[in-house]
Amino acid sequence: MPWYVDITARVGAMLIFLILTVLALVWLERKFAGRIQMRLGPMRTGYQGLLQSLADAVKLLLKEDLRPANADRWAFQMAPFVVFVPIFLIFVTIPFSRELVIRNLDMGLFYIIAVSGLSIVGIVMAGWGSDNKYALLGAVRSAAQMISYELPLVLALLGIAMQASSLNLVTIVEQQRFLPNLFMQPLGFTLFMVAALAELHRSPFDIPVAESEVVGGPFIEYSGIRWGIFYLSEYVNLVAVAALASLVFLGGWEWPLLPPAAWFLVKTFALIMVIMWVRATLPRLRIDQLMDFAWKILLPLAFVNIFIVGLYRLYQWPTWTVSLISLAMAIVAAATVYHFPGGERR
Amino acid sequence: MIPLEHFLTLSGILFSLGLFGVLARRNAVLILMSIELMLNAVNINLVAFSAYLVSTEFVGQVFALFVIVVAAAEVGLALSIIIAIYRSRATSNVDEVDLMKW
Amino acid sequence: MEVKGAEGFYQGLPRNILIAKTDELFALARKSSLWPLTFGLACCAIEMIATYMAHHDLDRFGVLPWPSPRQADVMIVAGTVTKKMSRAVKLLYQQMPMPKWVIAMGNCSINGGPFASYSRVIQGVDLIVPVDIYVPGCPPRPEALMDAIMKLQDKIAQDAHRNGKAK
Amino acid sequence: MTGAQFLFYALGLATVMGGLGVVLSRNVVHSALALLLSLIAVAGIYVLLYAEFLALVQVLIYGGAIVILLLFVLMLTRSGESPLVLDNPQKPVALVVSLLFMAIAIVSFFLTRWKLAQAPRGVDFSVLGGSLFQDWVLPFEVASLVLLVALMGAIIIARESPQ
Repeated sequence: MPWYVDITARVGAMLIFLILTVLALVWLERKFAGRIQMRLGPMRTGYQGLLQSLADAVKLLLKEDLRPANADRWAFQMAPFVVFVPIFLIFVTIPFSRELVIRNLDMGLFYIIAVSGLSIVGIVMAGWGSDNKYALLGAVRSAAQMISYELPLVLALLGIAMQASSLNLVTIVEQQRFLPNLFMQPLGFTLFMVAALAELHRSPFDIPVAESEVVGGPFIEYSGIRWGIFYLSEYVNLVAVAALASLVFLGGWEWPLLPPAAWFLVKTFALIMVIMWVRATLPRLRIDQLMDFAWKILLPLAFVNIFIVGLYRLYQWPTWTVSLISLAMAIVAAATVYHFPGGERR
Repeated sequence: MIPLEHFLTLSGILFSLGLFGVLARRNAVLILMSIELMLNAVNINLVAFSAYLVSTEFVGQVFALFVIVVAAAEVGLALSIIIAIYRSRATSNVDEVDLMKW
Repeated sequence: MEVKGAEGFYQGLPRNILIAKTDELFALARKSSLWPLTFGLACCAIEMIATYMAHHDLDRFGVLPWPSPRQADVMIVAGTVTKKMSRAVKLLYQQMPMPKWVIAMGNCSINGGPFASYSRVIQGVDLIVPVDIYVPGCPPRPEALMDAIMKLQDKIAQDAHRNGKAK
Repeated sequence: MTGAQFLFYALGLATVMGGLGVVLSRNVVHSALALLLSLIAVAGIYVLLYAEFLALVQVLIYGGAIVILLLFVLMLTRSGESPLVLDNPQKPVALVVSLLFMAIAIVSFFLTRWKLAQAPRGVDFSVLGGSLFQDWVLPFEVASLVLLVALMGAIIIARESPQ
């Protein structure tokens, strides 16, 4: 098989998988949030509303594609793709099992961190190009939030990389055969999940797209298929973050009984359900609370996490001490946040 | 194999583009961007040398890394200075901020 | 769906073979995913909100309120449209992408209702935007709004069917 | 033309187009986006030079951070409504100077006799890391100090009301 056929087949298979997963996730989220709020969720479109997201997708494809008269043609029309492509590129190196991967990169973890940062530019392009004050406000909020929360996210992953002495995701997973990193670094996992929620613009950090403040944020002026691409990339990003977390913290496919890829998907979807649960439960933060939380709580904790892992690596401490210290730190941090919530509005 | 000179030519073009930007632009942020272009041109050179030239070490890559670090620090500082100037002068045009020149 | 310049294309084809069926298929998708614009003008809005809420749950029909007109399909005019507000309502309607529909909810938006003689109140929202479904009541009960949405779904399906057949 | 060569010329074209966009565009935000294009293409060129780690650093630092900062400041300062404000009267001189420089540089690149190695080669990422933390540890620490000082300086300079 020539290499270009191989690559096209792999990328195409991944794209189709992602689109189907996103359709399923949209339905799942609406049903799940509905059940939590004691409603039923979609019922009429297909059995239990199973075709609901398909109907939404077809409708969006057929909608009129509007461009505001004063919008910047170039930035406005390119933005959805600038957002989607980096997020899709993450999946190039996410292994579903040892063999089931488009291309296993030696620096996979670093690659994911580097590439995922690019999509911020697309959001800023959308916000600025729309020529709409709410869109611009949302984009600036989004950029500030994503830059701030990228630091704890990257530092939490750094702890994993230090422990595994590798950036290769397959190696990292194989080292967790007996003890997933979740039990090794509960603090790192907590930091990662909280920062990931912010990166995903998910509640309680959905300030950039807050309907009641900025009316949908950077995407406000988009209609039809371009808006659909934004929506798609938000969900693909959700899948990417959950997949990454399940690889580096939950041990990916390395559990017995089920086939490897099935374990991976089970863990990923469990994490996605947790994220949806958080969304259906918590109210939104204020923007100053958001920044305070990133810089004053998450970032120092991330440094503490790295420090603990460094001590473990340097002095060869037994594993359980690290777990205990990490867990204690996570609990102390949670208690601190609980007792001293964000400052007063200035 | 791509000859080394082609990489160097690319970096030369990029550097002169940056030079042109620095000399011809007025907006401070645009000048900063042009400086970034020049730094990148230098980085291409360093990395190309480390890949192509005879040496047991790969100092070029390490240096490029340091250049990127310095560029990041420079952008942060310069942008804060631009914001401070904009606050007091309501402009980011470098030709209007020439009080210290005479 | 109104597509300018498409008539010639349609005319050259025998009726009912492909276009009509795809139109009906598209209508099926459209009617299953009616996203209304989130806004309320007066007391009818309270009933509308109650309809979105857990007990009645418009999400069952695939109806999901959306804050930006660019992503909305349906405009539910719930309440009194004053002259001052009419410009905003009209602008919002114009900002919505085709295809779009309007539901006039409550007596005020049908013909001015109790304010029919007031000069500062629009005597029916159909004077400024084309209305597809009227829901009488002051305010209508949530069941009435749900009925209106189902009527609108029927209308979308019938329109697609009719467009395929007769011209 | 091999794949690598094709890739090199495509990336080189993207780099130069991006650079032209930066210096010629009449809209400052377009300039910033063109800068991003140029920098990402440079990252691709690093990959062709067997410097994958550097390419990723380039994407992370420039794409994720520096361009965003530039866009931020462009939006905060709202400058450059008309192209007259953007360009200097010394534009022709600048054109001559930069063309002259380009000519000299390219001619000297082709005239110099380089001590070429057998084949272009890269360095393993772990070797690079080891060297960075052993041979270059002092510059590395100084660089981190520079970053810290720059960070504090930026905060102090840009702060609204020093109290």
